[in-house]
Amino acid sequence: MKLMKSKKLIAAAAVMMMAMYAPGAVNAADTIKFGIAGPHSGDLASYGLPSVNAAKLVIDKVNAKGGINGKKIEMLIEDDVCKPEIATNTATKLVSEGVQVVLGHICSGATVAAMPIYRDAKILVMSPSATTDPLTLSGEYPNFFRTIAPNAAQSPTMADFAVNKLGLTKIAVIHDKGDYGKPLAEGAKKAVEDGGKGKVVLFEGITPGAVDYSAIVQKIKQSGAEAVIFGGYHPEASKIVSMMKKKRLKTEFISDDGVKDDTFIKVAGKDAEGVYAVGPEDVTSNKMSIAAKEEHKAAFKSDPGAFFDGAYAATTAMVNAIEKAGSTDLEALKKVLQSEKVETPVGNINFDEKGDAVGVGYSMYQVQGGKFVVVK
Amino acid sequence: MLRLENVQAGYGNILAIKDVNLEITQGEIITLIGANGAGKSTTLMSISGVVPIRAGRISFKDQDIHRKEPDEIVRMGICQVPEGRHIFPQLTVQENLDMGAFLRKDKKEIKQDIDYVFSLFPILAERRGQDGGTLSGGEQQMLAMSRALMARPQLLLLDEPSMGLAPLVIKQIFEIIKQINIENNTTIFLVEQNANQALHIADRGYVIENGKIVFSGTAESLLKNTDIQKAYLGI
Amino acid sequence: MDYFIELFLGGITRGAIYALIALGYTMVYGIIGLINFAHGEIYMIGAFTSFIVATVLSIYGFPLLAIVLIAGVAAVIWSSAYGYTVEKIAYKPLRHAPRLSPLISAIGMSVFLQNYVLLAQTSDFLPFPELIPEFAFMEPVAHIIGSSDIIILITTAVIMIILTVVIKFTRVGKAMRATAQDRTMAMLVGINVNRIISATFIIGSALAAIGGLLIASHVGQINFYIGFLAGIKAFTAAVLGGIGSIPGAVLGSLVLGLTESFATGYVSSDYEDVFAFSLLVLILIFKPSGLLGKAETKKV
Amino acid sequence: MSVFKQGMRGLFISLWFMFLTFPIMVIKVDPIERIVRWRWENCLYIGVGTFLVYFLLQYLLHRKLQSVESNTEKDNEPRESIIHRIIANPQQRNIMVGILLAVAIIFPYFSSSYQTNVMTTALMYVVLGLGLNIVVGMAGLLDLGYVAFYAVGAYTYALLNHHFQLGFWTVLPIGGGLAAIFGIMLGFPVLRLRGDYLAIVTLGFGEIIRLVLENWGEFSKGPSGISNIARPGFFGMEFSLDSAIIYLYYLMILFVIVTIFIVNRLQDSRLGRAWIALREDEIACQAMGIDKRKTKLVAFSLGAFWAGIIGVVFAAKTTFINPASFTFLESAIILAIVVLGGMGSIVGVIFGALVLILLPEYLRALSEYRMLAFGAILVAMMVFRPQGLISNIRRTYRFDKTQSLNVK
Repeated sequence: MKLMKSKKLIAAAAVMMMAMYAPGAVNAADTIKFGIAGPHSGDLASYGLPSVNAAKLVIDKVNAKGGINGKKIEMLIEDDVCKPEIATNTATKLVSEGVQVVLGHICSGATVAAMPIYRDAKILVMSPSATTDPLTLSGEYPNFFRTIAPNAAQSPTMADFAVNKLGLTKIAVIHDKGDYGKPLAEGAKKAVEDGGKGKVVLFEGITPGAVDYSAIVQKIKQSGAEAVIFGGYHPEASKIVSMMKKKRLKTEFISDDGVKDDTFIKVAGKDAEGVYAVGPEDVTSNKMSIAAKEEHKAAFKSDPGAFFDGAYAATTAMVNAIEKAGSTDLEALKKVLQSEKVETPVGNINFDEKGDAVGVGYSMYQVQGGKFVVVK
Repeated sequence: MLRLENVQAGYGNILAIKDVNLEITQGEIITLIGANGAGKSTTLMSISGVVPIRAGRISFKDQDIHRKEPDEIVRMGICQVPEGRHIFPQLTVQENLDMGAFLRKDKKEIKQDIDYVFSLFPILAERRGQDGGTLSGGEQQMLAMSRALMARPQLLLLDEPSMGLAPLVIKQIFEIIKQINIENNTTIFLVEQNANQALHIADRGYVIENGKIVFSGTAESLLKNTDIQKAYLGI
Repeated sequence: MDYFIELFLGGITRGAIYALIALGYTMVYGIIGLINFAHGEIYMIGAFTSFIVATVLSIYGFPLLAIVLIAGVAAVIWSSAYGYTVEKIAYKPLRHAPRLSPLISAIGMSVFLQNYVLLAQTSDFLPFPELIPEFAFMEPVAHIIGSSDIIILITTAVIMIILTVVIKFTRVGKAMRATAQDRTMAMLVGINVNRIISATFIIGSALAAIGGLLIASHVGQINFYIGFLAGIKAFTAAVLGGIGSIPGAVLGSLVLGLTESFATGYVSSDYEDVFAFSLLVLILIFKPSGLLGKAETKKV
Repeated sequence: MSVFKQGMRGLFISLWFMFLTFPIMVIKVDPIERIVRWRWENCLYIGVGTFLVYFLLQYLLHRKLQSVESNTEKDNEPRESIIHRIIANPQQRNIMVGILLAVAIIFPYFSSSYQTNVMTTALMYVVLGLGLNIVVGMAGLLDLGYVAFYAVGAYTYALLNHHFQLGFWTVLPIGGGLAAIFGIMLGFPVLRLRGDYLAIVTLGFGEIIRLVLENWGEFSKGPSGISNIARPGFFGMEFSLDSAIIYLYYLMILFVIVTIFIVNRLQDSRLGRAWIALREDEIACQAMGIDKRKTKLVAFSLGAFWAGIIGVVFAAKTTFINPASFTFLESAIILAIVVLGGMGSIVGVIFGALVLILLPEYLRALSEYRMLAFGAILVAMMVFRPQGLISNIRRTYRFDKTQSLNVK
């Protein structure tokens, strides 16, 4: 009985203490804390590490010039392994360390999980890669911006291209069951059906990492599809494309910006020829993009990876906004981001009300001679 | 031939044998008798090198063997038929016998030895293609002994050969033990709960209690000892 | 009918791939009763070694046949070396430990090896050189069955036969079976049990290495993570067939491969794995020791 | 062994590891640019590193052997660890528990909300570990798909909250109950399977649940997951982020205490004894009249119940869930907690959870090396302490003469 009583007391004390608790004031440091979050280890690290490099390049340049308004930028780099439950820890850690703006996260799922934490702390977040629609379109996250267009713009591009440009009517839509690929595929399916001209003859998910995809390729063949629209990342895409070539299928292959990655061509080799992929608008002629690529080569002795341009652009935009606003207050930053254009590797951009970059869209590419070439 | 000096061994935190001293000379049959859990099987397993000893020394033909691996000990000529027979259940009788001769390479002599054990236990010849697991208890005991003989041991360790067998079979097994001892001049170390029967074929005997040797002497003297009669012979 | 045959052949090929990995699981399980979760990683290391060796050789301009042979031998040597070392480090000290300890050790080893390859090499997918060429004479049937499928089927079949002969008739094979059935007794007849366990790991790893080379060449790409899913599937196949039984592992793999292929072809690939695991549950409910597993006779 | 001999052995082992790691550590190829990089320096590092590690291990082994020898000389009683001694003594135990509780209660005031958040996660795994411990540690049923029940709990809350705006406290028992029902549903057909077959079937079941959640989009929103799940409230009170983190922390402390209390009682109950007996010898158990099936089922569903409860907490804590959080690796980690801590031991499970969950978080400083270290530590822990950090102590009843006399 005595034990019970003391336990109750402890519980009561706990609740009381909790009610008294008030978060301590974040001490105003003499640096600007710039968070970078994304997968830096694990199987998706290759999507996250290029952003870290991009941010380093931009921020080192700013710091070399003496920082912003006399304040140096300090980078806080945190790994979320692309997992939602870890991303919340990452976000909490960044927030409790007093981060003022965040570049990231990379994966949509992790970003969605982390956003409420940043939203409640009123911290500006800008992602170079999270494309899931609700992040901007739902209006739930006023502090979220991105330098990549949402899926809502991507799926119709794929569907429209297959049906109207190529004039194909029987479409097989395949996805990787992931939080990135499946919504894209669903969007494409809807777009094909709504268009009225085309017909979805097959809609299925495949298991990423499975030892081979011969069965699904046979099924695509059986369905009589003239084009495959694939929502997912490049490893699966290259496996399917290779298998299709092996089985002598002549079906067109159209995919998303997860496939529009040079690694895809490297891995799929000659099987990649003729594959279509949607990607962020062509920036190869953009002077800043070329310069950024050169900087990367000089600093890291390798070619930049996925989402490098977007991350470079996001960092540039955020740094510019902090400078113009003269503070890291969310409302002030938003105002600058929405009103002033800034020159970045993805174009001369500003952001709309919802947080999407204006002037960033998608174009269709095709692999020709080992390179992605814009399809006019 | 085999000498154990102040041997200690056990499992985990339990010391199963605390202080065992015994000696066997060439050509003898000696028996170790004792109650359940007195440390009889542990003694044999220590000799075979399966249970490492904690203290003391074991020597065979004046060579220390207590740090050797089990297969080296078998190679030196010590072979054990463990308690519960341990037949390989999914190997045939023939294959079980082949395993007994695992370390030997002389194919011709192996063939002879197989014929020899079949002459000792004709029933095994009938069952040679059958899986070991399908044999009856008595047949398994015969197979286990035959398998040990296939290694041509100089010292044969037998752990409770009479366990779970019908009296008639026990009698037969003990006769054959004696026969092996005489025909091949194989030294035999017999561990038994069935003290009466064991002492009748043995030359000498040891009594183990709680991991310590408490009596030793010739089989006759042990049979006459009143304490032992009370405790182990049920007289 | 064509469609059926295509799916059937695809399923058999997939089954053959599983079988090469499943055999390692089943042999190790048979001999020390351990689910060796790191086995998938051994397969991955085999694939990586053959990738590295083959790429180096092709850069130095070796002919294809030489590349295949040297890469294959290198994969076998290094995978076996890893298998051997993993056993010595992570499992041997645990022979007498509680049953779950080696399992956790195996999971730890699996995580370690994955990250080791990730850090020493790369997290990216890498294009695997095409070691199995497209045979000209296969062209008429190429839409149904490819050259690499044929090579996989033939290699697997040959390996099965060799393995069966080795296990059934050789000294090592017999010693393996004896050790699997009764380790103490195996010691008492003079088998060096540690050496036999090492041999089992080496043989299992060598098979996984060959699997790694064939599959990587068939699929055309590798990364450090390929071992995990393949490992789980192969393990499922081994249990399906009755873990510890070598013909069981092969049968289980074929059944699993066919189930997945037909499930994708006639139902939906969305639920491919659901079918695979449901089949496993169903079979085990009716045959609790797997298809060819021997029911354990427990003596009281 | 002489120093020279040891040196030679160390050298040999170093050479072996240099050979072993040669292709992966030394050669790096770029198949596109067709460049080979030979990183010979790595070979050297491996060689020197192995040599040093070898001598360190030899030294530790030597020390261990010495202590064992001196120990056996003194007495044959197994040495009790400090923790065991504390647990055995009720007075010391109460003091210890008191200190721990006090530390736990003031913890959030001395640490950032990130630390509190991580600690909450660790506490969740304590409860998960204790739940799985009922199944694996006490009843001896190897369950590799425990995460399935965790997923059931999480999705129960997420869906009910999303569709019907049901609150955390309402769903908590529903989530637990539903998970328990799933446990029974799975347990019914499979419990007659032997150890490892049971393991793979539970693994398969875990995967099936995850795949269904992934594919049945109409029901679960598929891989996109469910976001904006409400955090737990307190009589209708809403919290800011910081207070919510602290509130959840205290909630978990409370859950841990309740769970420990119940599990402790279970251990000593008829049921608990039946489980342990079942784990040791099934046939003997049946002969003693224990209903094997029912007893196992109860263990399974009780374990599942706890996973379901924590699933609800998980959904409330992250406010976003998707099927990617419920992979096999998660089950493996929970199992590792149970085994690492010491099977069947409550204190052990708590330690195991704290070590395994806090370790990767604090290893963040090592960033990309942390998972490598995690794997290595798992292996090392098992090799050096296979019985777990804190092995289960059997309750012993000592006959104390003076005490029994006093009673009279």
